[in-house]
Amino acid sequence: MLATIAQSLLAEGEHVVDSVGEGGHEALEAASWILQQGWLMPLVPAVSFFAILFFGKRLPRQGAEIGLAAVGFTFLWAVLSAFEWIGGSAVVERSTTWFSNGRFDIDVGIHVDGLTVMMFVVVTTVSALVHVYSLEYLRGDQRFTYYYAALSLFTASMLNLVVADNLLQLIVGWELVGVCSFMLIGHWWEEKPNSDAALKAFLTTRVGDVGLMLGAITLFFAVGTFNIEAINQAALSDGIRHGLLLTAACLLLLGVAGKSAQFPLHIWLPDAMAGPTPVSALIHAATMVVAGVYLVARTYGVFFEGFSIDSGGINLLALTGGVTLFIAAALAFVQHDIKKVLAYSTVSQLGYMIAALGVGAWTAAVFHLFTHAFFKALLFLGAGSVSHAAHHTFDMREMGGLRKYMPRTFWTFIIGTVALAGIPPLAGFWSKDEILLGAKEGDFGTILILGSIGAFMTACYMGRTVFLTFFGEYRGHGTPHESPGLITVPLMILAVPSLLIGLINAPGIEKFNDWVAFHVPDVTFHLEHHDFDPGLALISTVIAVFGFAVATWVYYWQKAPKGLLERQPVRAVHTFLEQKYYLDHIAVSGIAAGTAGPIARGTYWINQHVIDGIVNGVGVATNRFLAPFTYDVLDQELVDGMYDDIAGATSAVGGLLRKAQSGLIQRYALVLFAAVGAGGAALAYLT
Amino acid sequence: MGPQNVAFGIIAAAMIVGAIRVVTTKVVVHAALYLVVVLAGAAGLYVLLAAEFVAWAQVLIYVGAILVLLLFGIMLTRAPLHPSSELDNDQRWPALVVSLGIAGLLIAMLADAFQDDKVRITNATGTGEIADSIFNQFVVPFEVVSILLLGALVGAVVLARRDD
Amino acid sequence: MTPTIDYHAFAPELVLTGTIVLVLLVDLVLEGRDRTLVSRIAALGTLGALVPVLTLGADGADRTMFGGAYEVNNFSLVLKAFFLIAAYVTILISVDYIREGDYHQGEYYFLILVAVLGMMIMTSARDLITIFVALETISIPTYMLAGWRKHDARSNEAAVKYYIFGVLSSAVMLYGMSLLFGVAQSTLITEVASAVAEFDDRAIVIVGIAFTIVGFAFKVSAVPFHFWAPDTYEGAPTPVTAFLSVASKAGGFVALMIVVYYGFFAASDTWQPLMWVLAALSMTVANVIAIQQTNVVRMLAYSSVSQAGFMLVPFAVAAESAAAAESAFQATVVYMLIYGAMNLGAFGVVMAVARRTRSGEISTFAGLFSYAPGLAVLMSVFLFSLAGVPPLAGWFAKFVVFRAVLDAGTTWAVILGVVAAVNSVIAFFYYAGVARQMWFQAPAVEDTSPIRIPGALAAGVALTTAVVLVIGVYPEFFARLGELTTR
Amino acid sequence: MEWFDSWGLTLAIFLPVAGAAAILVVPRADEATQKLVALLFTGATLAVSIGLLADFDYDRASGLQFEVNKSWIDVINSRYHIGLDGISLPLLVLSAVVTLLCVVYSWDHFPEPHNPKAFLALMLLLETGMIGTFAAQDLILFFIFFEVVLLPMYFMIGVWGGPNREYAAIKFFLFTLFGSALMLLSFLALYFKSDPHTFDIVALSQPGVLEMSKGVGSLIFAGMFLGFGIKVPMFPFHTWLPDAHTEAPTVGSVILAAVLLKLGTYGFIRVALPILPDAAEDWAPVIGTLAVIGIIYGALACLAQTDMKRLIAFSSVAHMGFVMLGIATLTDFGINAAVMGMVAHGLITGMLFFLAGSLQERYGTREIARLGGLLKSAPRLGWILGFTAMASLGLPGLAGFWGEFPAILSAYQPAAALSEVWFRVFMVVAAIGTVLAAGYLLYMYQRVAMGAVPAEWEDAHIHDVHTPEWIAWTPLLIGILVIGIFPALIFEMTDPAAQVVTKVFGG
Amino acid sequence: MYLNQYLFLAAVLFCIGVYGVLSRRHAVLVLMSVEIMLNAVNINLIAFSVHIQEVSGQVFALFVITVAAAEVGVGLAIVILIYRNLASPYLDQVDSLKG
Repeated sequence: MLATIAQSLLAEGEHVVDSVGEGGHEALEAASWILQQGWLMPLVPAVSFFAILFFGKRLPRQGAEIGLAAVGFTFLWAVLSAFEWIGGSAVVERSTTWFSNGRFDIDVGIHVDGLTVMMFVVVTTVSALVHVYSLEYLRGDQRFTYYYAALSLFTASMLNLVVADNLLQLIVGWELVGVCSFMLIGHWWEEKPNSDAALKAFLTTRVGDVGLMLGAITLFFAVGTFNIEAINQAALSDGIRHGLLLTAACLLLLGVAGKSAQFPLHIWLPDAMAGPTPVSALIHAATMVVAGVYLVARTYGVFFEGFSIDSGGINLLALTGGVTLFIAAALAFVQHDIKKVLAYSTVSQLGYMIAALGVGAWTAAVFHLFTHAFFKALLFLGAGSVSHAAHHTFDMREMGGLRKYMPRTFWTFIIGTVALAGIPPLAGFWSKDEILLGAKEGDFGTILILGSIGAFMTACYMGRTVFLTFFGEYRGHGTPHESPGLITVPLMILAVPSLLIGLINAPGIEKFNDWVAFHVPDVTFHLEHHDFDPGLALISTVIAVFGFAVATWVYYWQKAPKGLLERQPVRAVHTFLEQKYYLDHIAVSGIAAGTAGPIARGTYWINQHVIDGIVNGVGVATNRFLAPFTYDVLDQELVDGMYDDIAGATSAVGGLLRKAQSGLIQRYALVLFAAVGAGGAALAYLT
Repeated sequence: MGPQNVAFGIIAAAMIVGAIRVVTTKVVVHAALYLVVVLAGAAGLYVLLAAEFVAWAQVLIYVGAILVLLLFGIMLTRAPLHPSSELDNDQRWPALVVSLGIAGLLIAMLADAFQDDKVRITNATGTGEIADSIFNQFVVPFEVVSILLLGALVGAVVLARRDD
Repeated sequence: MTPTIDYHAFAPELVLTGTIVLVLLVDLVLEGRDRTLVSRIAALGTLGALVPVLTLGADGADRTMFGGAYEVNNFSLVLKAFFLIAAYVTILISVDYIREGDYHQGEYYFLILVAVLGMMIMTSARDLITIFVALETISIPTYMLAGWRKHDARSNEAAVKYYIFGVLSSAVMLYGMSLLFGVAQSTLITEVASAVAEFDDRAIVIVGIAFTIVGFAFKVSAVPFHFWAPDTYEGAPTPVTAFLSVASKAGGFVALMIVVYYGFFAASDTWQPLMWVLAALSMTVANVIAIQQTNVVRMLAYSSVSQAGFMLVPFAVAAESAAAAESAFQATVVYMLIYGAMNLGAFGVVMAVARRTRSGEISTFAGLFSYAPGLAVLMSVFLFSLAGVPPLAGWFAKFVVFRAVLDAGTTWAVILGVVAAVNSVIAFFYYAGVARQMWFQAPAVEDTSPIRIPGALAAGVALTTAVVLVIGVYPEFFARLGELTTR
Repeated sequence: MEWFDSWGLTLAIFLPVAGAAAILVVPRADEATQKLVALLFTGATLAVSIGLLADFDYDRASGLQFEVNKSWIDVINSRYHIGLDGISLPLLVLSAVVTLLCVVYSWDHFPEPHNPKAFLALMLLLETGMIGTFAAQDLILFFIFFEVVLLPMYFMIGVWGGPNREYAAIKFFLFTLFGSALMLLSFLALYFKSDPHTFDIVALSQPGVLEMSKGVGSLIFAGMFLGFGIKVPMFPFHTWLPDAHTEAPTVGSVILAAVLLKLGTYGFIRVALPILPDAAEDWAPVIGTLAVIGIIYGALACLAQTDMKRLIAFSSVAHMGFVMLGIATLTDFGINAAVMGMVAHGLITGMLFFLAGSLQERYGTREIARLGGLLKSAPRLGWILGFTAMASLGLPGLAGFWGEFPAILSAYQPAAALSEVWFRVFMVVAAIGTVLAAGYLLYMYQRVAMGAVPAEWEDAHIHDVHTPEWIAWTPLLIGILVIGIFPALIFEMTDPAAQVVTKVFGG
Repeated sequence: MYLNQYLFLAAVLFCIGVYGVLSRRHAVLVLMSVEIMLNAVNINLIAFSVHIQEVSGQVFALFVITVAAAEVGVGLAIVILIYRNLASPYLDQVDSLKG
């Protein structure tokens, strides 16, 4: 399929984005019919969701067929859209009034341009493969039907998110994917950790959503509409005060950090691995978590102007990305759970994307998003395959040597690893290289350095993962076996783009730039595109290879008992020192292991205890202290108590006054005459 | 100081002493006798004021009827004929304070209002005049009072008689 | 000068007097036999007296007699009708109680009718002597009625307390009236009115007014002249209590309205603060004590003190403007009409329930809803109406009071309004206390078969229920009557 | 349909009370007939309401339709003036729907001590009060209907409620009564300050009818603020609500949450703002402050709850905070959000109380700590609870979002006379409240629905959703979803009317 | 003669009556005290009546006397009832109703 796209692109030559019509509707002539029906993309899986929910259980495959059909349709439509787009369709802007509220008409609509089409392809491809993969992976699951329903709902929501032409509609999709994530992370909710993880994911992202909501509101009032294109136009043509723009950008960034697991809101993503693995591949690697990146890319005008990206140096966006990519990479080192390695890796890669956007490398970020989706999905599904084989464990200490038992999984996993590590000519290389290039050209030294270190670490921890999983002796129970076709075929399909897709932006071809570009009509704004820099490419390749080599030395050649190195890097150094033959390499690896280990550990400790601790602490404090305080002390004692006290006091006064009703007639008379005398005197002589 | 004033002084003194004895005596029957002094004194005052009809009415109704009733009451409740210290309750002092207070209020107010106004007694109020007034202007209350008296009579009989 | 007597104007009183005599005679004739006939005659008499009231109302002209000492106008007609109907309902709810207790039926109705005659006269009295006589005609028969259960020490106690308090109050009132007579040089209310406006020395006018008002404050049981009311209400026979709390109290209010609006109006600096204090004290003190009560009649007694406070509120704000005076006047009238219906109804139900429980304790109402749902609903209707919860008539009573308050619109008026508002909430607490027993608790009596209610009692309760419900939804009728009284 | 135009609304108001009367005639033992009569009359009322909905001219949603203006209490110039505009119509339909569903839900599980006759009669009486309040265009009429709901609810809580029902019932009543007493004083003050004296809401809303100083206006507003604020309930007058909800029988809670609380907020929109715009501007910051305090406070209190119903009750405090925030902005946007919030809260919280009631019925407890594994024992019930919880936490695509988000949105730019800074602070606080909302709802959901089935219930048979429940719940669930997807269904009605309300604030 | 001679006397008598009412336990003594108060009122009425030459004051006094007679009759009947049931004429023993 991608090959066909490649063919068409070679035939078409240069692609030019048509200018966008003003109101959307007028522009329809130039836009392709297929693209104009972009609204079908979220709608079909949405219908499928309800169909599965209500009729799924009665069908022979318990509703999976409906999901497959729907996602198959969207996939085909995405491919057709890609053809049409590459074939030169204009941007599609269609909208209709959703509702009128106050002075404003709130629209619902679609905006289909290169970015949208790219997201279509990413989402539907991964989703389709996950649908297929899950047939086997979740076979016999007690909530099989609900699982497929949730997948459909997720696909619908995600496609709605990417097709939305306005922020409000985007928020709808954004929240819905969050719910799907919640449902799917907690799919096996019988275990409390799973539901805890689901809650954590939802609540953490929800914290970010506050930012998104407030940011959207700020932009809404600044521009008078939720329409993203209008917002970009206003942002780029000085239509919004810079202060306001900065505020909005920071607020949106909060949302982005929540969804795309950026430091310090990244903590939910590793826990989210509690969900079924295909879900992790789809939601927590390829699609949902990139929603934040997508949002930044989509509303880039706001961020570009808000953070003054063109002025270089450093900015909050780039810094967030840089810090995240580094920290997450370090964290990936010390995981035993293969999915957690991949999860941290995802966080790290998302950091790359955000950093790329922060340095103005829009295309690089989007391109990385694109390539990453394929190879990371591949890796997750591979991990799932491994676990499927190795008695449902994800602990790498119980794996090893699987290369022999499951070759197809092994080879596809290797492709994913290499692609992630950024070794040419696989997909990851091209996109990561562009990011580093962008950082260099944009004069963001910090990001360049962090990115390079990250590249080293990426290669290194992925090497570790591969060696621990596939090499050495099998350390688990039973006899592993290769997964069936429903699992391996999707792996193999994903391996293809992981291998090749990067080439579409390779020097000499460079089509991705044309297909997917940040373009705002009626605004003179141009993001510089940097030409391929062979020197930088070479350096980054070397770094990656070096990282891989270190991993090889540490994890492949060493004969230390399993897991020892993880616990005692110093003894590992000692072990290696005995191997004089590899002295120099060992020295290097020792330093690497010796520094990376403590650093990683330290970071992890900080992560678990400080950041996670703060987040959990806020939760716990709210739950254990603030909430009971509010309820027990403020509400029950103070507020409610006050009312009860008033009632009590009234009653007590009544009791006292009641004593005056003594039953003694002459006491009554005394009061009568006293009142007469006092009253008469008061009236006569005081008034 | 005319004879009228002398008469007033004597009557007033008798009345006040009588009234004080009524409210302080330790023998119930004595109280009734002192009350006669007060009531008769009042009749005397009416005569002084040339309101003869009222004076007669006072003597007839009060001394003749009400006092008799009260004496019946004393007898029927078997009031002791010897001094008893149980006739007063425990709120004499507050009662004194309240009554003195009211007295002070009233006297201050009256002194203010009428200062040295004199009573001009031109001629005795004739019975006819009173009858005219009653049967012209006050015929309604008169009729009603008659029914009221009937009611009081019937009711008092029902209450006071033994049913068994 | 021979007085010309307008017999049409006196027709209601004449019919009533005739009935009084007839009752006495029939009672004598029926010696030793069943005397329920007497109650029929008394009831018919009150209805018969209503006829000339209606014809007079249709005629519409004000009739003033005896040099202004006696006046038949819309105000007096509306209230005459009210007293007659209240008496009728009282007789209805009395019939079986009095018969079953063998409480000297003939004399009982006779005294009730005499008291009603006093009330009728009161509505037309425009002269201190007539007012005094009318007031005593209301009081003296009721002193005796309070003690009508002769062998019950509590009933005796009720009578003696009521009596002594009544006599003392009338003594104070008389002293005040004597001063006013000295100032006005006449017993006519109109003369008093001009005198209090013009007389130079204020102190005597003030004391005269204050002392006079005390007499009526006793009658309406306003705090601090209310002490007799709870004890008397609790001890007296229940139908008498109903009569005292409605008709007799209304008689006091009528007198108060006459002296205040026709007589003392110009001296508002005297009576307005007095009324303010009386109103505020009555509402508040009675309410907070009522919360503590365990006996339903006693609770209703305090409630009626508190209700009297509400009726006094309009007085306290009446003199701010002509419009406010009109609102205030109407408010008291309308409140009285509605209060009469709901209070009589409440006592009617209490009596019906007591036929089973033989007790006035609130706790004996427990679970009433489960075995006598009709009575429970009716009792709730009356109680919540007393609390002023729409759409039961009580809301409109409260409403007109608030209207008077805001029509005056002064700060003091608004403060009193807020006091009244707060009190209406407190009041709910004890009304709901009874409702709580009836609805939320398990039955306290062992016999939970449905309660059979005698026809007359049922008729009385039905009549009052109808008023409470209809006026609650369509208050226009009473509002119009109220409006009529100021024309 | 000329006949329907003039009689339809009156019919909707009084059909239920006629039904109540009809039930009273039915012998006590004949429960089937009683239920049938109740169903018939609530059904007829709903049919009339839907007729109103269909006959409503949406192009003139800003003005009153189905208007009736007949003489009532002439002496005080109060008239039987009823009518519907875009703000009252959805609330009226909501009331009719919820009551019918409550009748259906009660079909074969009346709470102890049973007695369907009284229960249904009270429910119908409630309906008249609710519908009447939404239709009334005269202050006195409004007051009457506003109060009519008190007694039935008092008895519902007191007779059919939980162990602490007496306290809860009287507390509910005293609070509301206190508020409404002061409210009545305010209404009267308006009457006397207007020229000519009138209680007509429409007339009073015209500029120049009321002549008074700012201070007096503010004082009058204060009275109404108490009356409506207690009903809403706003912090710090909310303490009656958790008790009332906790003790009330299920349908009592449902009606209380779904409709009764709206009477207060509706009062603000219908009465307080249009009649006293100047005072509203003075009070708006206070209302806004209390609203956001309510949002946070309610949410925190929720987190501390161990009782499911109490939790939902406190969530009402938080949710009504959003509604009040919308109102406090004095903008058309805010009013729209408020009405939407009312409808959404009515559907969602009503649904939550249904669920809590059903759980209690099945488990005999509402202790969250004792529950668990609902998704396992009764999966459909569990999913419905999840759906409703999601709706309640303001998930886009479901009704709750459209009450919450626009309310936050509207606080960004309040009416011209209000402080932007303050309201932006409110906005941020309210937005934080949405996180807390997600927190307590999901925390509750996790403990109730997820996890393994506790040992206590392992052998217990937990019946999944049964037929009356399906019938009663489906319309609510569909409503939540449909309004979530097509918010225009509500906004279309409310928007023109909201613009009328806020015109004076320069909206 | 000064008008105030009479009025002062009446005031003093009235207050003596008040004192008696408040301090005497015996019911009949209380009734007597009340009579003193009523007499004080009557003195007022007559004095004013003569002073301003308006006969209605005297009529008023006559009514007061008549009504007082009725009151005393009723009062004694009640006192006898009390005495019959409680065997005591003392008012402070009549206190079973209170609170």
